[in-house]
Amino acid sequence: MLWLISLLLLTVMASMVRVVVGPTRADRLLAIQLFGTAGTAVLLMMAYLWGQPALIDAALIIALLAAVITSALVQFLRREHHD
Amino acid sequence: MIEFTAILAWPFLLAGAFFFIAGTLGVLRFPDIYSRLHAVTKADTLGLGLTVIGLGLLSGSLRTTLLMILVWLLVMASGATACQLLARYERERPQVEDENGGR
Amino acid sequence: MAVVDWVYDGLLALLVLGLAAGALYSLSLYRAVVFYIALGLVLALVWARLGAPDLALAEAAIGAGLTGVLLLSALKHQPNKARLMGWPWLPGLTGIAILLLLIMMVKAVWGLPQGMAAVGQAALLAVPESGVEHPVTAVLLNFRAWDTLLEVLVVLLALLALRQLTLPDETFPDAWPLLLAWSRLLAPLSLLLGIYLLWRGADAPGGAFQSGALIAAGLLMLRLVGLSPALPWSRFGVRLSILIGPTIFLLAAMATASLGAGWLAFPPDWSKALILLIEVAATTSIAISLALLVGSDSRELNQ
Amino acid sequence: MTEFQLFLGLGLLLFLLGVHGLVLSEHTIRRLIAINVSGGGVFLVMVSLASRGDSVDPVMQALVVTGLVVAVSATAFALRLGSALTRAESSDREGDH
Repeated sequence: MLWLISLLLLTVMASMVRVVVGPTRADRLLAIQLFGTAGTAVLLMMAYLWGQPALIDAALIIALLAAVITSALVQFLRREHHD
Repeated sequence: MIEFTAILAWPFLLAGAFFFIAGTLGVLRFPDIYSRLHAVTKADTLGLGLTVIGLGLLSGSLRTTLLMILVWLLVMASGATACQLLARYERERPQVEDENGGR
Repeated sequence: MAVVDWVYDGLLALLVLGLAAGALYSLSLYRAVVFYIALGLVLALVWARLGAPDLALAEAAIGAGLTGVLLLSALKHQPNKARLMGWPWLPGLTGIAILLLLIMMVKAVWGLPQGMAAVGQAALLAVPESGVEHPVTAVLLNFRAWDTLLEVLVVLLALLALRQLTLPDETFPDAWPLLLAWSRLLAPLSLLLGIYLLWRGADAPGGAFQSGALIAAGLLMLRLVGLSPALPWSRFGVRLSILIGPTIFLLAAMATASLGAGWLAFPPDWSKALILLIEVAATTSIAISLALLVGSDSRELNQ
Repeated sequence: MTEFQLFLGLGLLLFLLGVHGLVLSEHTIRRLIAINVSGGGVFLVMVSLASRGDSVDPVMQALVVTGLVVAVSATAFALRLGSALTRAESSDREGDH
């Protein structure tokens, strides 16, 4: 199980390249979405591995707030073009 | 019985990890933003779903499994919505700033 | 420790360092903010790794979520390319100073003995008398309730200080139908999850701060898409909900001081009810205050 | 070296990286990010010190939870102060012309 978690962390690390390279703002935000999904999976695995059910709640919060951040950012970016 | 579900669980977990890798490869290799959106929001969501099934089989507790399925539903909805929102933002964005540092 | 532990811890550490470097040294400000949000997410994983699920919850809600929205909202009026300090010798010089500091600090902490500090052990032993079962909640709202009271006051103070500034008028473009529908779903969900965390806080990780931050995120979401009206300071209900947390906390402190054993020393029979009351009031105040701190404009705070 | 020392060292490094970034940047948002990064380093040091024993020290955890809330309040206020300053400066400049 720990190897699987390490593998997921590795994919997260690889996708950091996309944040650096871009090229568009949406690309960088996409990386956050990916971080959120992979982070959720890692937390769920940790919750099982160490018998910590509270980490499932943390995964739930991360999933929720990744959604809030994406939506908020779209509004902020549109505001910039707006005026 | 428990051993049986454990054996059943591992293929799901491995398949989940495979889809996460596929999603990341897509993000790194696909040529434009729309296909990259596709890669993250579909492949990774599927990967999470398979992981949830695997962990649910391993844990064998109904409450935990239901909570994890809730997480998955939320990520699924969030992925689909984020994909649409970002794609629409990208389409409607004034294209001028592409060249001169509007990023 | 097995090899896999090292691989896994090492990957986490590398991720933290890489994301921190990205947040600090990226040339584009937007990129720096995105890196910072990702750093918050990974720190939540680190807290989970170190066995502190309360912190994982708090970091996910506050460190990554609210701070992220806050930094993104501030990007508007800023020039995008922010240059680093121009003096050529500065990076190297500070680098050397930092390295020396690192050596000194490592020397200071490396030899610390294993095992938990005496305060922590005492706190763990006293948990059954506190009225709640979860040690962190017991520390926050019983043993060191003073800290928490002052902390609620710090949030209030930040909000009062914000009122002294002239804030800009924020207008957002009309939200797309999909975004509207999504936030109609997301905001109640964050309220629900917030209440769930508050309720869990008595015997499992969770509690007033995490819950307040989540509810604040839901309020902000409604605000950004234009679904919720402004929360002006002039309205009585808004002021009441901001002040109710500190007020009830202070009243409890005064009541325990004059009737009981001393400031915020709860009598065991009452402690559960008192803690619950304080937590609900504090959550309300923290939620509204954080939402206003992160997303308010002149219509809300300047009038 | 144990895992506790690994994360302790990581926390120290993160704190000092933040300080380095703080010294080098002259932009309000960057400075705030730097302060928050070093804050994260401090929290990491505290939590790894708390996890020395068999279970995690609840007092340290409670301190870090309050620390997170204080950090976000202070950051919010500082950020608003910074953008108010930027606005005031730009309106001053417009007044000169």
